[in-house]
Amino acid sequence: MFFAYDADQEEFRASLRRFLSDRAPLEAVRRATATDRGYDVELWRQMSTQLGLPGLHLPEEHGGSGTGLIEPSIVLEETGRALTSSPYAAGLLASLAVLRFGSTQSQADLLPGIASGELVATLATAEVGSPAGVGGLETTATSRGDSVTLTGTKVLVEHGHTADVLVVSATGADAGPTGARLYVVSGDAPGLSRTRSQALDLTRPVAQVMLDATPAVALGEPGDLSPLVDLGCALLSAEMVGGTAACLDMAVAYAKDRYQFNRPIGSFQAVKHRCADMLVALDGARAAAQYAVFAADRGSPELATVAPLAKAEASEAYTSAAGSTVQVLGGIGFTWEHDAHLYFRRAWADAALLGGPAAQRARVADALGL
Amino acid sequence: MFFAYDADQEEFRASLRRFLSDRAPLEAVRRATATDRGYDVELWRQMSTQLGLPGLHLPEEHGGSGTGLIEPSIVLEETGRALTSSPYAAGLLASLAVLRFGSTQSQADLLPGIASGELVATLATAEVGSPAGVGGLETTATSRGDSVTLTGTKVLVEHGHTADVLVVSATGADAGPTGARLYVVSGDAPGLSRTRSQALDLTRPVAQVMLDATPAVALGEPGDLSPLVDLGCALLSAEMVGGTAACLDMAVAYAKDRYQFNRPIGSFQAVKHRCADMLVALDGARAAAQYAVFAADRGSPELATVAPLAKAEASEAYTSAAGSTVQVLGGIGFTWEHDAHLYFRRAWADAALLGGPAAQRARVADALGL
Amino acid sequence: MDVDYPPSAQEFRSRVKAFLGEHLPADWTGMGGLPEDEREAFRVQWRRTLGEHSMLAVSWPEQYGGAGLSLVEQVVLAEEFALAGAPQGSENDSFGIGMLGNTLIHLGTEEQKAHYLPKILSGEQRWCQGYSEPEAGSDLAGIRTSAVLDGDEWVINGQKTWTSAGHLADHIFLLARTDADAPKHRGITFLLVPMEQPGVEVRPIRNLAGYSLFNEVFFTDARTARSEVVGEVNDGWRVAMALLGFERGVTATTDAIRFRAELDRLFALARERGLTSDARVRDRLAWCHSRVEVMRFRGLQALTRSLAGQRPGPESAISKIIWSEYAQAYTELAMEILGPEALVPSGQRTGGLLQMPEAGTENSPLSWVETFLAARAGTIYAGSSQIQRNIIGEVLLGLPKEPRLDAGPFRELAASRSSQARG
Amino acid sequence: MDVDYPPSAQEFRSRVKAFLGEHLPADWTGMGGLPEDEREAFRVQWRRTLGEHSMLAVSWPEQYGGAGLSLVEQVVLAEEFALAGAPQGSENDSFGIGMLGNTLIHLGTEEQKAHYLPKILSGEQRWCQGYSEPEAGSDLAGIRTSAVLDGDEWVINGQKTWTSAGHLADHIFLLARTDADAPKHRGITFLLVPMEQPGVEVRPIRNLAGYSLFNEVFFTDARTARSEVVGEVNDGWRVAMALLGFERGVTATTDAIRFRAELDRLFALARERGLTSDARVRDRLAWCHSRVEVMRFRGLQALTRSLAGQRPGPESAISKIIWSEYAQAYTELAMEILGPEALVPSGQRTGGLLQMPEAGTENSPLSWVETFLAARAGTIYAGSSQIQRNIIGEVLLGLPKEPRLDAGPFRELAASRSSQARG
Repeated sequence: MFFAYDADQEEFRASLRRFLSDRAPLEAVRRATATDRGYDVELWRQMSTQLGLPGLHLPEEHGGSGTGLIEPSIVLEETGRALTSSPYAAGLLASLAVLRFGSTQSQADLLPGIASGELVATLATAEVGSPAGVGGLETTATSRGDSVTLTGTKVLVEHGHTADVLVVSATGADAGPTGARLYVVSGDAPGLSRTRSQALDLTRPVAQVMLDATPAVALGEPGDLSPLVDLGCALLSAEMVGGTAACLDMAVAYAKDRYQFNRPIGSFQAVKHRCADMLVALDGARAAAQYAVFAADRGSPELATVAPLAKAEASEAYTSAAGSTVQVLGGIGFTWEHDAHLYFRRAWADAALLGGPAAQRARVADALGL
Repeated sequence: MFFAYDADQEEFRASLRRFLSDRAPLEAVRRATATDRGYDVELWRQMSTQLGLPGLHLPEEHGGSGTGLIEPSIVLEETGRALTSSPYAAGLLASLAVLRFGSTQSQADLLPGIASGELVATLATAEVGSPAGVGGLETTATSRGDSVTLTGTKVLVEHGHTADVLVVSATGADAGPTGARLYVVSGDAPGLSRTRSQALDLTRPVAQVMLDATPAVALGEPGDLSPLVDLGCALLSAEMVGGTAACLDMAVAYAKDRYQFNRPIGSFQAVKHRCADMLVALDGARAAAQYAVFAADRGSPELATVAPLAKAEASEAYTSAAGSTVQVLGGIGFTWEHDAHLYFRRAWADAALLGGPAAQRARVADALGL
Repeated sequence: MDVDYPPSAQEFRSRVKAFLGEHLPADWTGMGGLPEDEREAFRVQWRRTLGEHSMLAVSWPEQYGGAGLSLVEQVVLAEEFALAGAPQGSENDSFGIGMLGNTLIHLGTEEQKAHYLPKILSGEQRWCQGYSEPEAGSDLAGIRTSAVLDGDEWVINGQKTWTSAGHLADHIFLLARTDADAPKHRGITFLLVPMEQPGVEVRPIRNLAGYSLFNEVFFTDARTARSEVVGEVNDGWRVAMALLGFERGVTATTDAIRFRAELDRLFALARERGLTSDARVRDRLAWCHSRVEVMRFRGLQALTRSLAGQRPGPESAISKIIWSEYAQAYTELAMEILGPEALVPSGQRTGGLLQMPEAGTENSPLSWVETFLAARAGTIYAGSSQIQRNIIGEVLLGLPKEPRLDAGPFRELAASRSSQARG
Repeated sequence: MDVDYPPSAQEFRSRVKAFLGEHLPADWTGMGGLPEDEREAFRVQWRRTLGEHSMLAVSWPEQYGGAGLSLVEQVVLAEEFALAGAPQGSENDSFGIGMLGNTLIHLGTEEQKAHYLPKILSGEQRWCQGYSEPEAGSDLAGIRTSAVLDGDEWVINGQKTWTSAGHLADHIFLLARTDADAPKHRGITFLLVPMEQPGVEVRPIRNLAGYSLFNEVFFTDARTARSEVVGEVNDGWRVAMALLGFERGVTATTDAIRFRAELDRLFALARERGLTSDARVRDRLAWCHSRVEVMRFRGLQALTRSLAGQRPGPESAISKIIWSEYAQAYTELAMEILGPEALVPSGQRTGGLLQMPEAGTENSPLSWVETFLAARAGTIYAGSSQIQRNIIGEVLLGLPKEPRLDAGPFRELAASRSSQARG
């Protein structure tokens, strides 16, 4: 293997893009996110059963396809491009936590359901004072005999108001040397209250989840949770690359079609070069995100520098492209009806998730020993 | 008075600009700076006797014209525009130090000669570890009875290799609470060795000045020297604004004249908008520099925030404009023969003098109590 | 340094301060400090107070019911109102009093002045502006809305867009094409049109933050009297350009005041989040301060020029670039300071921002997110940044124009565009 | 992650490493580590060594005396040479071997191949390139240097500029206008011209750092044989474009290697100055690291595409923008780190930089100042950033071109330009 997607992966990407553009165009996304649940259950059923997406990366023994992480990154790039609202990303990250930290028992309990799409899982780690949610936590686990309860508040939990199962980080006496450990909480557990949040990003439902002595089960042994953040950054970068590409497509199409002064506006260098800058940034971010995902897929130690780097590059490419797209579109890009602002909101939301570009570069500098 | 130059000042500016463009075009500047002395003595004589520049701001009792600081800032803007090599700025700053910190005796000793242009004075404050040269000094003054000697090394001393008199900052037992005090050293004092430096900026001669138990006279009482830095920043900003304007003029003239693809390159938005950005930055920097000079002229306490702010704005406008000018000019702008690089060098040199834009903004933040 | 305003202006300033102290509510912090459901009532009441104290049409001569203030007095008044966060009138007044009123005073007939000025001042008529069209944005002279004489009436067909306060207005001044055989700038007429007639329909446009502050206005055989032309028929482009100049200069110094208030809010936000010691944030905050100071200095320069009798000109393109790009930069910094807080932002909805929040608005994450979203419009409306850079390059620097493809009769341009679009 | 090169390539890499270890001097740090007066002698000796070990014309087939290396082997060799800071030949070899040699192999006649390739390889002929002219920079197809047939010879008149290594060359391949009545791209011919004749004069151009690395070349009735045309007469534009593609792909991964070495130097500088704990500097250093990593990742992607048989195309415009703008950014950061030290920079003069210092160069302030000055050229030469963005916009994104004013016969364009210039 060298540094490219193989033909099967490219074909998978193309068919997924067709599927999403047929089945979940942006007007459908708007309708789905406006429901209480925030996604289209029938679409999710098709993504699960027809396309087998949630189980792609899961071991075959648990009902998955055993692909590794590259195919999921393609799913994220395409759902990022289409702004698809579905619990795919939430389940992917939760299942990666289960794969990495879960006991054999919890893997057997959770993964088949996730793989089939029947069990909607999500990662509930972020807190107001801890964006990455793997250190400095206030949510606390208390053991009494064999039973564990959690108390605390989690924010920005993707699909947290509807998920069947939540993988929650918490501190406490049993959290081990890093001060954080993962627990599994059922969506119908007592003491669990969850509310969908009014979010900047309109197309990704997130919830606040409050746990009040809520029963939980330790996912496995304690361990350093920071690799989860790196995985999250790498995969989020892929999603952002998809969104950046969608912005550029939108701006370019408009610049070809829109005439002012009896010329298509894309023939003016002010517009043309702005689009060119979007492609330059996209191309770099895409290379970085792809490399980060490949590194994650191989479990390479490079991930610790490459994931934050990719997240910073993708964040700056996406926020800049989304802003440029609004600018190229002019007035129409400033309306609610046009889809540009959905990307603009997603770009800024994604950039802040798990820490913004400056925070990511600080992690890079740390990892380089600067 | 409101916030503008008056008609006399505008006329003064215009006549000075004519004088410099007739008498000291850039080919003459190149010739002058290539001499050992680094400036045209005859030009300096004319600037002194014919135009009376060095004494403009000095009190009439010392042979000056008592104009305040606005006229000197106009001189700097115009000499910055023309890259005139002369000891004007050096003498201006030295004389401001004498005016502010000097005893009646030292003022009477030094100012008439500076006003007439016969005494070339300069400020020798900067050291390798202390760019502003008013604190953290290594140059030390030692008193023995009535006599004082200085030992240390000063750098970036404008016209330091030829100046008749140097105003030197030093620390020592008599330096007072701020740890720095000004002394006057004669150009022919024993233990003084000075060498013109090979500098990035080709059109402003600077020297390294080494003092080895060199006799000196205290300029006056000890005091906080930092207002000198603010004055320097305000006046340097005016000079940089002049250079920025010269860059823009050069780029615009070329963009009108140079044809590619059967069109003047200035008709392409890529070039036109780059020139527009230069003007936007210039216009802001000019307003800031002008305000800083007006504040300095009035002795306003605003100077402490406005001077570093103006220095930062002017530095970024100038370095950016000089870079853009090289870019607009293309290959020709990258040659030794074209004057663009003289401005490019000056821009980066000025930006670093007394601390770069980030250092200036740090001073602004301090002054704002952030 | 305190830049010196003339003593008479400073004396006037004291009077304005006294007026505001007397008439604003005791706990006044700005419109943003009022509960949302009290704002409209306050506006109505406040406009009445202003009218009673000759502080409404401050730029109009007294003979037309204005305050007859000198330029510097207008500026001082605007500054003090901005500092106090007090509105200078209703949302329609900037169009009725500021734009149309001054245009009529300079270019209107005596009949037009006598008829319209009192109605504008009393609030009986509420005006809006009909310039932009879907196909005429940056290329404003490409408007297609037509006006054809039918006896003693103009018959108007077409569509205007981005009409702010259009839903609150009952009259519109607009540009219509009256000679399609002329080159594009030469066949346009400036018309006054009543909106309460069957041929005029107003539809709100919802902006990206979810608020309806702008409108589309559709004309279907709408009518206005033949005499409702300002300036000459087919000379409307010149009238529209002249209009742009009438209010400029007065607001030269208020931008900096309003951005200063915003920056104080941002400093407070950064302090609350403990980020002022972060060297990156600190550097960016000092940079923001520098930009606002540059606006202040440039404002003082512009005002000085205006007081010396110079008309404001194309250098306003520089101001537009500076403030609109700064507005994006400082709100992006706010987003960085908020970090994940911006994703689920707490606080009250602002009710919709044209540019920045009203004075007195709470310093909440949601107020910042809405300011951040609103800031995207500044580089688009009233001449996009691209257009401003063209003006700076061509008018201020004298750089050559691009090859033009839009000379010749407008009718042919419109036809060629249609065939290109098909092709 | 170690991206996997094919095992055969890794085996070849070991051989190259072994070769370099064996033949480079024991204390080798790069050309920059040699005393200046020893560099030329080393270059000559090293080129001979390369020739003896078939490591010179690595891209040529063996039948022409080349090494016949596969693409991946060429890449591995270039990478190892870059890592070691060892040159791959003389300054003229990039023109003779890389550009002209490959062009002849693909497009030359059998006679041309038989005549020129051995002489290029042996070093008997040293080539340079004659493309740009004073009036034809970004608009390369606007060249005015003419070639007119006189019996069996072309007679050449005109001026070329920015000819690098021209003072070291004895032959030049150039573009000349051979049909002024054709549109500008269609009347150009690619000619091979000996320089040691009375009609050719080479004058050095001194760059802004004071070094002469480029030349002007003047042609006054210079002559070359009728047969010295590569490709067809009047088809030289296509030949020139084809030439651009022959060496691309091989250097896809070496840019990142060289910028990495520079960045290591910058990290060391920042550490020496105690600035790595300054949050602003730290952020910028991490940003630089990200840019260099992006170059590495993109290089691996480009190489992967090349190995899959895809020809490098217009996406190289993206690479050009990235590295040339990065080169300015990281050297500006170096200036910030140096602060006042940059004003009177200590250290040895480099001898002149085309882009960045040779490996082994001392980490001195002067080396940084000279790198900083040199970095201004990257966004100008070989297609300015403006031209690259046009390519990206028009070719990669399919955006429409600007209205063209340069169609029609070249003769008329040249005449119209002259009358405009007078007007």
